Amino acid sequence: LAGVLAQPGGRYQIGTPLTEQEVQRWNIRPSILPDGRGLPPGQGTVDEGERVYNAQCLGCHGANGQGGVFNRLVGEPFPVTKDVDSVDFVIGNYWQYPTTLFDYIRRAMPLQAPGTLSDNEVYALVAYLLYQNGVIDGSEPMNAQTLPKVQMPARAILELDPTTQKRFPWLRLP
Amino acid sequence: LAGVLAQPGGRYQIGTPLTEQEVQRWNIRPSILPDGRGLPPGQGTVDEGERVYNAQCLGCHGANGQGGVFNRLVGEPFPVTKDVDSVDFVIGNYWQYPTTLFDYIRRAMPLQAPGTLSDNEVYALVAYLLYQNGVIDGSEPMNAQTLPKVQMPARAILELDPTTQKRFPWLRLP
Amino acid sequence: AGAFVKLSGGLAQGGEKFSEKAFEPMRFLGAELREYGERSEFEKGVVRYISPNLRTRHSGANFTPLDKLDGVITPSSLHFERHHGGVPTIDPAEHRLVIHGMVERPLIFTLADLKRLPSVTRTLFIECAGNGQNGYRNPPDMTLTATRSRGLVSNSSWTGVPLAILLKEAGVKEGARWLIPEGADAAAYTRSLPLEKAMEDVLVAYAQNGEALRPEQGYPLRLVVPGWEGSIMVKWLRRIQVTDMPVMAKDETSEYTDTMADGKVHAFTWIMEPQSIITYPSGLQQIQRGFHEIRGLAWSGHGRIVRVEISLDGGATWRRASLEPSPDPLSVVRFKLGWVWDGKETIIMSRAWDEKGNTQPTQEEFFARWARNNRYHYNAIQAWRIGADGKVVNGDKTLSASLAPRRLGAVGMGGCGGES
Amino acid sequence: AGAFVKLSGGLAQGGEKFSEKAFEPMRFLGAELREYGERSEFEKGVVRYISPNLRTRHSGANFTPLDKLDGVITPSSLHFERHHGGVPTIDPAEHRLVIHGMVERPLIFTLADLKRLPSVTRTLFIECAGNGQNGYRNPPDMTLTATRSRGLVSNSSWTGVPLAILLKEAGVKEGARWLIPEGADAAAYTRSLPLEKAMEDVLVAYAQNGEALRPEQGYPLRLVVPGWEGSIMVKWLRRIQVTDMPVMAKDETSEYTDTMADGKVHAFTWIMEPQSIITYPSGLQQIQRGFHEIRGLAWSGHGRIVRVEISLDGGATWRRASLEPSPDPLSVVRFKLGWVWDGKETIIMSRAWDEKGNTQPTQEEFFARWARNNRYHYNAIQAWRIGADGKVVNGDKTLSASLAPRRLGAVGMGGCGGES
Ligand code: HEC
Ligand code: HEC
Ligand SMILES: [Ca+2]
Ligand SMILES: [Ca+2]
Ligand SMILES: [Ca+2]
Ligand SMILES: [Ca+2]
Ligand SMILES: [Ca+2]
Ligand SMILES: [Ca+2]
Ligand SMILES: [Co+2]
Ligand SMILES: [Co+2]
Repeated sequence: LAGVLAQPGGRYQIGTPLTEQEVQRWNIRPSILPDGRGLPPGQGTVDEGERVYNAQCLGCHGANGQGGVFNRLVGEPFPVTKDVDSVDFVIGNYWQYPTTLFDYIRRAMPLQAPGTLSDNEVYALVAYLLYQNGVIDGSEPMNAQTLPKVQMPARAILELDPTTQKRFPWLRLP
Repeated sequence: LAGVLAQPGGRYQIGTPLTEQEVQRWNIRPSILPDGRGLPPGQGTVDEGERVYNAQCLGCHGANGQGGVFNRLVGEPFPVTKDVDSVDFVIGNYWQYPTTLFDYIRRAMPLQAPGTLSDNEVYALVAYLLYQNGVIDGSEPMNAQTLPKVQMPARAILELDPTTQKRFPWLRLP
Repeated sequence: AGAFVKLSGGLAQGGEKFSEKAFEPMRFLGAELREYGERSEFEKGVVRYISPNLRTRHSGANFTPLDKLDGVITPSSLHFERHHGGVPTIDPAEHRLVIHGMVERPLIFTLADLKRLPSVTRTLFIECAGNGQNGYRNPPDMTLTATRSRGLVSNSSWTGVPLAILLKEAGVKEGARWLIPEGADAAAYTRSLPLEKAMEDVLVAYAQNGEALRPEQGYPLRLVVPGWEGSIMVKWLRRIQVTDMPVMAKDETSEYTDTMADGKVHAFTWIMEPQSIITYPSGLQQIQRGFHEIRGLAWSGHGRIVRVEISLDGGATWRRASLEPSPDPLSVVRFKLGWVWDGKETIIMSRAWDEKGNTQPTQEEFFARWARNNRYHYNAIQAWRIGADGKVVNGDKTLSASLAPRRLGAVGMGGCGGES
Repeated sequence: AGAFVKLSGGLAQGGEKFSEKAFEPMRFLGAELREYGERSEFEKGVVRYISPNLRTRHSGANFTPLDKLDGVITPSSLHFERHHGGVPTIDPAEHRLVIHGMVERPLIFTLADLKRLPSVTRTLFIECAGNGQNGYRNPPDMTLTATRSRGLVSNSSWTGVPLAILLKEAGVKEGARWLIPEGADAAAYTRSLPLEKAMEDVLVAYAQNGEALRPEQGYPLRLVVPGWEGSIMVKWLRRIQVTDMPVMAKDETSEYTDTMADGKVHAFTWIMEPQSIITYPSGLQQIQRGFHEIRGLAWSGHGRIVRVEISLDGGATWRRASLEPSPDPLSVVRFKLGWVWDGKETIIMSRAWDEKGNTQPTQEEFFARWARNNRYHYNAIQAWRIGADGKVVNGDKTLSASLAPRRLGAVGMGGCGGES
């Protein structure tokens, strides 16, 4: 843009380099990719999840995730059809990637105190919510190995928007 | 603009006609043209003007119009040269049309109570200020006949902006 | 809602052509010079619409009052809002933007750093993917206004640094395809954005309509992604991770995905389809016989609006509206058509065409493709019915029960249409 | 004034690249949805400049803070003000516009009437004829900022009805040449405007940047006269008299007339000549070595700005800046030039060229034509000097005593330059 006047190296030399450690310090709520990259050490079970849920989530999302002041998190049926009201789009019938649950709960919940759950608590909540939705049988604890392998029923009906596909032919949904 | 859809008569038929009497009621501070059109009946003398000035104007414009909190109204020399500070541009050396004085004082002065002067008071103030500036000798009262005939010294140096003249070749200053 | 707004009323009460009150302002000195101006006290009713049905104002949306505005710039105080954890208060001296992940050198930028770099100013619409959600009600909502029909759109002049420049400074590594921008709000809102789009025209914006971004619009930094759904334009931008894979965040999977009539769910429906809305005369306004300029707004994420058509007979025939010159292909454009109302019941509609040949569907066409429980990207033609009494109401048809829902989407408790 | 503003500062105090404070906003819910937004508390210092020398704030001017804004739209709260009897408070329901004089039928319009008629939206600058008045100081004012140098200009998107339409409704009589518009303020401000210009492109505007006019800008109605001096664009418009003669009002005779070097006084200097001002880096800012985008604003009442040149060596050589696309030929345009500052003292300047071939004079060229006690239409090139310490100050030369004044114009007690 500034052609002739740019700095040595063809760059503007603006912005300060960070060490990998500084990046980690900045990245307080890391993103979890669908293949599990970003998942922390630790783990949690359905039972542990139930205790955390009842203490920290039930007030807003209702007993057993059936909905309260805010969204219900648990429900049937699958697949969603055009007759299912969108308030009944929940983890079991609509969420397509198990990693999204960990990513979202850790970054954004509980609403009024985000960032306060331990990694173990988040794993436990994910286990509990997947179990309540009938997605897992709860026999294994949730951790960086087990979580990405969970098959979400709603993945089967997810497709890329055709206009987007035309614009980005290389694009594939994970 | 709305071509085919315009109303009968080629107009939009929006806006309400006023009678000439209604126009007069609306026109509470009529404009005075340089040829005197718009001047009301009535008249005033230098002495009357001095009394009104001292009562209503002196506080802001100073004794004898020499300036105070606000603009001076009276002064020398004529013609203004590039060495005359613009704060010394006053009625005597800079105002080019006598009618402007009546128009402006009636519509805008005194600053905090515009529109409260009677027509006679405005004529008197105009007489007083022109006299103070050495433009008239004060022998005649100011009225709709005498005022437009006053020759302002600064009219001699007023010209039309050349760019404007090019844009509007028909334009002549009154 | 419910009260009709007399917009084209004529003279003062009691048949007088004017009243003594009109002279009042001339009698006294007015207000002094001020450092920062405010609008007239008589305009205080022009506000963003906040639905009384909201469960919280910490996560939700409000609507730009399209039916009370003119021209095409949205005053920043009236730009629609959408957020998931409230509007954070950010000290710009403490705020930073970090670019990391698949880059040669992770970089941290202060605001001052960003403002030294080459800048771009563009007039661009931002539209929530949930705009139009009130169109899902069947039978149609007879209290609908232009604001509630399409007010999740706003149009501003944005200034910022091209994201491409920052990525080049950091040096994107081979194999990188995606960016994951993150906000500094409570929800640490994230999305996925193809690197390719970022290299084309995405801005890291720090100014809106000449001044610093408004807090609701991401102060001090936000993404502006021209033509794409608003929810991807991450606000309070603090971090961009360069990756080889999208994150599939909550708000691009469980929200902002479209349910289709064939039972599928569409992800990444980024480009906003053509829209138009007649703002005058529109729902709950009241007009009189005689000349009116019909006015409205049109826009498309695919590119410039080249034609807007208006029907004055419920869609049987269409005529071309005139378009104000548009400052940018991806700006909202104002359309206009002169018209004399003869006092008979009339159904008016508009439809926009963009330079790629896209136009708006009818309701039936829309629901033939999208499921009736979809929440996003509704862009069907909106009709207004002018009654013989001059009152204007929603003119959309009631659809057959099998096609459209009785109560869905925004009207229920989910979604971002701003009414739940 | 006096303090230098560090605009290109790098990292946090104490050498840390970021502080824990940057994480604070993410820990708590932010502000709720609001009906009407406000700017960030951290932006409260961005205000119009009001000179401490003003004798009254009921008649005077303040300045748009050009050196703190981006893009080309002036936020309405920061549009420069100029009035002669304060800003009146007008109830729009009581306000009327009357057209009378040499017309077939005198007409009275309500606001609702005007809004039914065909509308036009244009992005146009408004500049006070007194803009630049601080350039009359000799030796140059070393505390000058871009704001105080050229901040009596603002740029908005105006919507209104073409005055030509109203005149045609009233039916102008043979022999009419002039219009005398009048304001509903205490001063009942009037001017003379040729009918010919009115028939071309003058607007009776009711909206500014999308919403109703701001009170300072004439709420609810003002004239917008594209490209002409701001003082002719009568605000709070209540009456237009059609005549065969100009009124020669106080503000087109005793004020807003130009004193020339040849001893003459020029009346009706309506068209604004080309202007440009570098806003970054500019007076009282503080920069660091390395890359900067030099930015500024340019405009001309004669038509589109086609070229802006920047000198980095005190006027010896000039290079072409790039121009942002402009929404309208008579809009302010943003210019930009990338530049690496090597830490040596540097004098930078800009000059604009319009489509008619007009450009800006040097100070010497200006004072060869205009008298040194003139108060209006100063558009000489403004220079900024960047010291080796990165501090930026007025770079104008001291002129010989015979050419330019020591203390004149706005600096004295008369005129509308906003400093007296
Ligand atoms: C104070 C209220 C509140 C509490 C407590 C709360 N949530 Fe939420 N939750 C919300 C709101 C509001 C949303 C919608 C957020 C948005 O998208 O704007 C939400 C959304 C969610 C969602 C996404 C639902 C969907 O399908 O869109 C999940 C999952 C969730 N919460 C899990 C939890 C968990 C787990 C906890 C406890 C650790 C929790 N929430 C505590 C209010 C709360
Ligand atoms: C409260 C203060 C105040 C009072 C009282 C006052 N004036 Fe003024 N006058 C002003 C101000 C301020 C201006 C400048 C107005 C402007 O153009 O903004 C002014 C301007 C003028 C001017 C124009 C001067 C020029 O050359 O620009 C004249 C003539 C004038 N006044 C006459 C009068 C007369 C006659 C009276 C009494 C009937 C009067 N004034 C009372 C404050 C006052
Ligand atoms: Ca599409
Ligand atoms: Ca000229
Ligand atoms: Ca949901
Ligand atoms: Ca939601
Ligand atoms: Ca004067
Ligand atoms: Ca003055
Ligand atoms: Co949305
Ligand atoms: Co001026």
